[in-house]
Amino acid sequence: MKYSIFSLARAAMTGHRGWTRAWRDPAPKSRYDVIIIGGGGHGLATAYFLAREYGIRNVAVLEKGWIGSGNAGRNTTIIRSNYMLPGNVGFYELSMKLWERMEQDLNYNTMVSQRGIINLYHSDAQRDAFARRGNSMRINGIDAELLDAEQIRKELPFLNYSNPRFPIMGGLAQRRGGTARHDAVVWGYARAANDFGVDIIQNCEVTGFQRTNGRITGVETTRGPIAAGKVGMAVAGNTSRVASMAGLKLPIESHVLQAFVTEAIKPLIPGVVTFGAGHFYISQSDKGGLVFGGDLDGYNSYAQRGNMPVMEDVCEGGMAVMPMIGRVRMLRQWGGIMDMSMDGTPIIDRTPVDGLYLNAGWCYGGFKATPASGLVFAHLIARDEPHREAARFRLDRFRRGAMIDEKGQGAQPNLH
Amino acid sequence: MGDFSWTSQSPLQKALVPGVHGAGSVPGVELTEIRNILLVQVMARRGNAAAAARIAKKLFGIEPPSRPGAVFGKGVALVWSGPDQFLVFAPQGDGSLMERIADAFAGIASLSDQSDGRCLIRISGARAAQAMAKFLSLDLDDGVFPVGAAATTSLDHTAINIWREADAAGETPLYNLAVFTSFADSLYRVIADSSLEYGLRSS
Amino acid sequence: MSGYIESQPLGRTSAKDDAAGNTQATGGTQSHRLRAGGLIDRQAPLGFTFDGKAMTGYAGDTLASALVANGVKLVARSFKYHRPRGIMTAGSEEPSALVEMRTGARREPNTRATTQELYDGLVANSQNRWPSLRRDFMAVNSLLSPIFVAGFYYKTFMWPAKFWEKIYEPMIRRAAGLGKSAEQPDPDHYDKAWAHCDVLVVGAGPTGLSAALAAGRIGARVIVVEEDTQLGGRLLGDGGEIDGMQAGEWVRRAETELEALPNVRVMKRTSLFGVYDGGTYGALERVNDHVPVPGPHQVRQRLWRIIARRSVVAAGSIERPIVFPGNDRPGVMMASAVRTYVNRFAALPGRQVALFTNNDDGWRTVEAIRRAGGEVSVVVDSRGQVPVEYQSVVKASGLRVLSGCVSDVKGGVDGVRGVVVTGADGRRQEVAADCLAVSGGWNPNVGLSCFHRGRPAWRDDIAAFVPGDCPPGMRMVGAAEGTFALGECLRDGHAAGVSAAVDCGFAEDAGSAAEAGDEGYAISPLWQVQAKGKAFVDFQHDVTASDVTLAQREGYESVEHLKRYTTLGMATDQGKTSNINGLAIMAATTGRSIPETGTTIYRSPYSPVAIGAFAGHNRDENFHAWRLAPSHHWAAARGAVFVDVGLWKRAQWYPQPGETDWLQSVSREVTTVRNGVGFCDVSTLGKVDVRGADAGTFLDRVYINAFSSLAVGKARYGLMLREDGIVMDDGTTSRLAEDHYFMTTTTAKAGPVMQHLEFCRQVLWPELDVQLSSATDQWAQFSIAGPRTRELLQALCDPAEDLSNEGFPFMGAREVKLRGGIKARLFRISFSGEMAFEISVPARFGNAMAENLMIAGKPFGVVPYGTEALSVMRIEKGHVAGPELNGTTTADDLGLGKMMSKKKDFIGRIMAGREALAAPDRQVVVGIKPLDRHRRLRSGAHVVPKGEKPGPDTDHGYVTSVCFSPTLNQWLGLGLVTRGRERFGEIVRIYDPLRSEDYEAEICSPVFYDPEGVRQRG
Amino acid sequence: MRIACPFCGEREVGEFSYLGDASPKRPRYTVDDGSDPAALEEAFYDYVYLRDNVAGTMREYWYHGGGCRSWLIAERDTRTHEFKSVQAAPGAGASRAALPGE
Repeated sequence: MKYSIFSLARAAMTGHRGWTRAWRDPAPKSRYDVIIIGGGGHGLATAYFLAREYGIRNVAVLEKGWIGSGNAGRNTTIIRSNYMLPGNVGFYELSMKLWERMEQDLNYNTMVSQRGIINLYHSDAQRDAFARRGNSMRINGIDAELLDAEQIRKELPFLNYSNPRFPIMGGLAQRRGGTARHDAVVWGYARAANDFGVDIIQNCEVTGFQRTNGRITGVETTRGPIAAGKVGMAVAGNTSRVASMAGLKLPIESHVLQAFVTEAIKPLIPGVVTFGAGHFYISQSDKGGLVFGGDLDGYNSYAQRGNMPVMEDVCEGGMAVMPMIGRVRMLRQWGGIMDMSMDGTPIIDRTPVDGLYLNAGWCYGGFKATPASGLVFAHLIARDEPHREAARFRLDRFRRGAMIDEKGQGAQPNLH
Repeated sequence: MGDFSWTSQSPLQKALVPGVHGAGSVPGVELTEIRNILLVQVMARRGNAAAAARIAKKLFGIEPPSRPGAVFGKGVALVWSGPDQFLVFAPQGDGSLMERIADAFAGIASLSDQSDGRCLIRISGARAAQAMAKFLSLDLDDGVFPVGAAATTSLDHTAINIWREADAAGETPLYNLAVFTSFADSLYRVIADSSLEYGLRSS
Repeated sequence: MSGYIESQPLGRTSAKDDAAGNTQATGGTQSHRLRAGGLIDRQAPLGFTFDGKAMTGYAGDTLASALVANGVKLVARSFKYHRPRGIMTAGSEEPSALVEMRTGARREPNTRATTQELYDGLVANSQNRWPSLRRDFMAVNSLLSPIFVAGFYYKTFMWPAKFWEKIYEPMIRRAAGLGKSAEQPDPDHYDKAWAHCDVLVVGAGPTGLSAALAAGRIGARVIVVEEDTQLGGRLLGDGGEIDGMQAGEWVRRAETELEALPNVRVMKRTSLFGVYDGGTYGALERVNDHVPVPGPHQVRQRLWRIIARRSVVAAGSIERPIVFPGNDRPGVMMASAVRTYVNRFAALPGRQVALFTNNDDGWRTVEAIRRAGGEVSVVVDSRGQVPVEYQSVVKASGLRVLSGCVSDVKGGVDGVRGVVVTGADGRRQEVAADCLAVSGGWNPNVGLSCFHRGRPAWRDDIAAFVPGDCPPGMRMVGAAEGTFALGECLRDGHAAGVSAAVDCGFAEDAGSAAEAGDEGYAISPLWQVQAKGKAFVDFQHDVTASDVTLAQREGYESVEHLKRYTTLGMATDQGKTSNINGLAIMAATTGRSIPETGTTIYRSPYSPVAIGAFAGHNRDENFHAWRLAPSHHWAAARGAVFVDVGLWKRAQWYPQPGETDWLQSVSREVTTVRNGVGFCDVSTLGKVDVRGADAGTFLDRVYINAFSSLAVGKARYGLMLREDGIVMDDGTTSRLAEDHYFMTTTTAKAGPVMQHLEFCRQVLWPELDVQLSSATDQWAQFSIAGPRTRELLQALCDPAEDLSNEGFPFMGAREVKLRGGIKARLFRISFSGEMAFEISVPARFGNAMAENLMIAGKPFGVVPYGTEALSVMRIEKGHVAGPELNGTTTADDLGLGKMMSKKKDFIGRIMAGREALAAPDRQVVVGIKPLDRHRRLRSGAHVVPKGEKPGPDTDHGYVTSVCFSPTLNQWLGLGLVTRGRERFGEIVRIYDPLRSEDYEAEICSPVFYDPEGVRQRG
Repeated sequence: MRIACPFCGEREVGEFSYLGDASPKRPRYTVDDGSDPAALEEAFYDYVYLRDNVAGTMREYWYHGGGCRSWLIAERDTRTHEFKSVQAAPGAGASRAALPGE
C-alpha cells in the first residue's frame, strides 16, 4: 500500500485497520539466487538494489534477530561525505546523493535532514588538515566551506568562546550533511525490497556454510539449510565470527562504541557539531533528544555495552565546548559493536572463497554509507567486479601496502 | 663577564598561594610543597634485582620495598615505583649523596635523576582522604592504605607516585604526591579545588 | 517530626481525627493538607510558585506533595497530543508530572515534581504548552490524533521533497521536545569521587536496611545508597509493624545503629544509575538540589564511582497502571501514591476517591483515605470478590464495592469528575469521584539486574518479571526480586547481607532478622480494559493500546520494533510504568505468552543524570590537564603569545612594542637568529634515558639507522617506523656513556614513543639489558641558534670549556660547566640550519637559564623566539615535522629512504617493502615556491598540473607546511606531491577552492636555505 | 572496568592502555639468514594485520602506563569483559627472561 497523507487520512476513517505488514514474514525457500547474511541497513539495501538495479529478485536476507537489531539501530544517525582520500571521497558522496532521494525511492519517510555538519578546529594545524580535506571534497564536486571563528560564532552562538583551552578558531562545514532516522532506513529498505519480492527472514541465524569443491553453495541456519548461488556477508560487528565459518581470518577487530541520548528538550542545537579538541559530537533528534557520542572504549568487545570512563570523557568534551548543556540529563546509553578495520576504511570485495562476498570493516562510519554500500555490494555480487566507486576497498590492500588511512593511525584499530 | 645567578624556581610559583582558602575557619586539608628534594629512580639491571637491593641496604641501612610500599630510613625514604624499581627520596643536600648513589649502583642498576622531574606535594588534614577521593581512584581506607603504603597511579589521567608517611600532628594522615613537574601547575589546581569545600591551608 | 506516630497505618486513628474536617484551610493555600500526621514539619512553612502562582508547603514536602496539598490537579501536558496531565506517582518513575525548575542559566527541563524536594522560594513552571497550561493551542493535536497514530510520520511529509527541511521538519521540531533547557553555561559546579566497599546496598527500604544491618554488624565495609531524602522506602507510605513496634520507630532505630557503625556509610539523595564492569557502580548524589543555589565552594551534584565486591539490590517495585480509556486524566493516580501522599505527606489527593484494583494490595488505600477524612466512593475490583481480610471492613462501613472494570473517566483539565464502571454483567454506571486510585499490581525493579544485558524471568503467580542472571557480585532481594510480604523481605534482606559479607571473608554472626507479618499478596492480572476511547499505555509519549495493535498489524512485532515504531518506553521515565503493559497487550494481540514476547533491553542510566555531573571538574579550562615549560612564567612575563600544542602551552612568538601583527614578530625573530643569535625553550620535546648494557642494540632495532656504532659524546638524527613501515617519529639521540643514550622525540609523540619503547623492551626483546625512564620534565632544554651562538655560550660557560669547532664539533654532545657553578648538557645540533647548540639544565633553572641567556647574549642582540620562528626556519631548511610525519608517509616519501639500514632487522623494515609503499608514483616531500614570491601560500591547498582541470585524477598532492621566509623574502612551502622529486622546476597550479585561491608555483628541492649545510658546521 | 595489575593490584581501566591481541608473534629473523623474502613479508603481514578477533576469551596486551609502566598480558572474555588472568610481560621488571620475547 502506497504511503501518503491521503492513504493515511483514508486509513484514519477505518481506525487504521486497513494497514498491512510493511514486509512479509515468509518461511525460507530451499534455494535463492543470492543470500544476504545480515538484516541491517547494509544487507537490506543490498537486497533492494540487487532487485531494483540488477534484476536479481530471488533473494533472501537472513537476520539472526529482528531487522535493524545491530548497528543500524545503535548509531548516532549522522550522514556526511566529508572524506579526504581517493577511494573514500567518491564513495561517500555517492551515498550522500542516494540519501538525498531516499524518501522518493523508498516511499518511506526516513527523515533525511540536511541540517549541516560542522567540524570545529582549534589550532592552525587542525585548520590546515581541514583545508586539505575540504579542498579534496571540492575537487570531487562535494560541498565544503572553511569557516572562521566569527562565522562560527554567528551560526553557533551557544558554544563556549571564552575557554582559554583549545579556543574555537573555526570549522569545516558540509551543509549537505545531517541526520536520518536510523530505524526508518531499515524499515524503508525492508518494505521496498519486500515489494520487489525479496524474502526477509528474521530469527534465522547462519550457523555454517555449505561448500562444494571449494565454492559456497548455501548456508546452514537455525531454520535449516538454504541453498544459494551466491552469498554476501553484511554483518558488521560480527564479521570475524561469520567469516571464520568459511575459514577466513580478516584484518578486523570488534570494538564497542557508546552513544548517548538526553531527555527531549525544545530545539537547541541546529545541525551536527563535532568538537576538534576532544572526543565529542552532537546533534538533536526531531523528537528533541540530544544525541551524542565520542571515542571507542578502546578494547575488543562483543558485549554491546561500554564503561564509565568513556561516558565521562565524552561529557567532559561537551562541557568544554557547550557548557549550557550541563543541566540536561542523559537518558540512555548504549553500545554498538564496531567492525574496526586496520586502516579505518571498509572492505567490499570478493573473498578467497568462491561465491562468498564480503561487506565489512565499517568502523564507526557504517550508517552514513548504508545506501551506497548496498548499491556497490549489489553491483559486486551481480557483476563479480567492484563498482567504480568501491574499486579501492579491496581485501588485499593491506598485503599490498595500499591502505586508505584517513587518520594516519596505522594498524591499530582502536585508534581509528 | 661575571658569574650568573642560578636561582631555582618552583613549578607551583603561580598556582600555590600560601594561606587559608575555601569554606570554614578550620582547614580540613593542608597542602605543602616540599622544595629542593633529591629524587632518584633506581632501576635494577637485568638479573641484578637482588644485588641492587643489597646495595641499597648497605647504602641506606634499609631494604628497598619489593612490592608497593615505602620504607623510611635516616633522612631517606625508598619508595616502590615499579617492578625492581624504586625511588630514593631525600633532601637535595650538597649533591654528594647523588654521587654516592651513582657510584654504589654502577653496573648494577640504572639511575634516573628525577629531582627536577617531579614536584612533591604533601597532603594532610582531617578531610584529606575525602578530598583525595575526588582525584584518586585508590582505596585510601586505613586498612588498605596504611602508613608505609605506596602506589603508582593516575591523577587527572597523569601518572603520579603516592606514599603515606607517619600521621601528622593530631593523628591526621599524611600523604606525599610526586607529580610530573610540567603538570604540577595543573594538578595542583585539581587538588586545591577538590579541597576547598573542606577548607584548605596551603604553604 | 514524629510523623510515624501520627501517620498510623491501617485502622488505628482516633475518633477526633476521623472527623470529616480533617483537612484544613489554614496553612495558607493548602486546601488538601491534613491537620495532623505525615513526615512534614508544620513549623517550617515554605513558599513556592508554580506557573507564577504563589503557594505554600512544608519542609519534608516534595513539589508534588505540595501541589497535592494545594489541591492542584493539572500539572503538565503530554508529549504528542498535549493532553492535560496530573501527578500519577510519588516516586522517580513519574511519567507525567514533569516541570521546568528554576530560571535563567539554572533552568532545568523535565524535572519530576515527585522527586524534587520543596525549598523556600522554589520556582517551577509547566512546560510544553502555549500559551498556558490550561489553554494549550497544541492540544489541537488531540483532534488530529486519528491521523497522528504510531509511525504516521514515516508515511507522509514526503512530498514535495524539498519541503522536509524547510517546512515539515521545523514544524515537527518545534512541536516536539518537552521543556526548554538553559541557554547560558551552567553556573553550578559538579565533582566526581570514588568510593570503595565490601557490600553495596541499593535502597533503604525494609529489605535494604535489614541487609545493611546484617553486613554492617559483621564488620563488612558497607555503603547504603538511597535516592530518597529519608530511609524507609515503602514503609514511609504504608507504615506497618516490625519487631512489635511502629515501622517508623524501627526505621529510626536502624538508622541510628547504622550511623554508629564506623564501617557503614549511608548516602541519602543518592541514586544508583548504572552497573559497570569489575564491580563498578555509578551513583549520583544530589548534594544541593534542595536549595535555591549551592553555597560557596559547594557542588550541585556529585557523581560517584562505587567499587564494591558485592552488591545487594533492594530497589523495591513499582505499581503498574491498568490500561483503560481516560486512564490519563489529571486525578488518576496510582493507589500506592495516594497512600504515600496521605500517610507520608499528610496531603489528600481527593476528597471523594474511587479505587480500581486487580489485587489485594490496592485495598490498603481504602483505610488510608478514610482515616484522612476522605470518602471512598467506590472500590472496583476486577476479580469479583472482596479479599477476606477486608470483608468485615466492607460490612461495617457499607463501603460500595463493584466487581468489574473502570471503562472510562469523566473530567478534563480540572481533573476527574467521575468514573464509569462496567460491571462483570456488562452494566455501566457512573460514580462520582475527584480522584481515581489505580492498582494494577507490582513490577519488581529489575532494571539494575539487566544492565549487563541479562534478561528477566517471568513469574505467573505475581504476574510480573523478576531478575534473571544478575551482573557478577550482585544479588536482588525483597520486592525487587518479587517478594512482597514484609516479614519475608526482612529475612531475605538479612540473609543477603550476611552472605555478601561472608563472600568478602567476614564471619557469619549477625544476629537474627527483624520480624514482621507475612500478609500475602494475591493478584489476578488485568492489563487492559476493552472499551471505547483512548487508553494510554505510555503516558508521557501518548502511546495508546491501539498504537500497539497497529504496530503489530504492520509487522513491528518484535518488542524492540514495537518500542522504536511507537516510541513506547522511550520517554524520560524509560517506560517504568508502561513497558510491561505494552508488551502484555502485544502478547495478547499476537497470541504469544508474555515471556515469549520478551522485554526490550534495559538501558542505564536507571534514572536520567545531568551531563554536567559526568564532566565534574573537567569542564571549560579544566577540560584537560595542561603542561607548562620550565621557562613558561618567564615567557609569560615577557608577553609571549601561547598556543595549545597537545597538553602543552607553548610560546608562539614574543611580540615587541610597535609590532602590529604576528608575521612582523616572527620575521624579526627569524632574521635575528639568522644574523645574530636567539634561543627557544624546546623542553617540550620528549626525552628518554635509555640505559643498560644492550642500550645500543636496542636502539638499532627501534631506529631505521644504526646507533650502537655511535661514539660516546656524539649525537645522531634517528628515524623510527611503526611496524607497518610508516614513519612514527624522529629526533636526535646522543650517547652520553657506553651504557647511556639520551633520546629526544617530537613533542606530540613523546607519550606514544615511550609506550612503544617499553613494549619493545618488555614484550619483544626481554633478553636485552635495557632500562628506560622519561626525563622530559627533568630538563629545561633550550635551543640556541645563530652565527653568534658560540660567542654567547662562551660567555655563559666556564672559560675552561672548549667550544671551538675542534673542541666541540658538529653533532657533539657532552656535559659542560656553566659560570655560577652549575652543570649543563650541551648538544651541538641544529634544527634551524644555523650554527646552533641545545643546552639542558635541571628544570628548576628554567627561568634562570632564560634570564642568563638574555644577559650573556645582550652584546650580540639575542632574542627569545617561539614555535612559529622555529617552524619558519625548519621549513627554510626543508626539515620535515608533524605535517609531513602524518602517519601515512614512508621514510622514502620524506626523502630519508637512504637512512634505512640494510644490515639489520628493525621495527617496520619488512612491511615498508610492500609494493604500494615502494611505488614510484607516491606523493613525496618537495619544496613549493609561488611564482609571485609575495603571494601567500596556504597549507591545505592542493597541487594540480598546470593547465589541467582540477579533479580526482589531476589531484597530485597538497601543501603541508608554509611560511613567509624573511631570509629569502618570499612565501615558501613544503608539500607532498606525486613523483615530486622528478618534477623539480615544474610549474604547477596551486588550487584552493575553499579560500577561492588559484595560482601558480614552482616545485623545487625542499631545502631552500644553505643546501650544503655550511652554516650549521661553521 | 578494573584490571588487576600483578604488581599494583586492582586498578581503574583508565590507568591502562590497550594494544590488542597478544597471540600474533613478531617473526624473528636476521638479515641474509637465507629466509625467503616473500615468506617473511607474508609472515609480517599476518603479524601486523590478521586477527582472530574471537568472541570469547582473548589473550591481549595492556600497558599500565598510568601506573607502574609494566606491559601486561591478560586473558579476558570479549563477550562479558570478565578478566580470567593478568600476567606481566616476560620483560617487565629486571629478571632475566628465560624465554625470548612474545
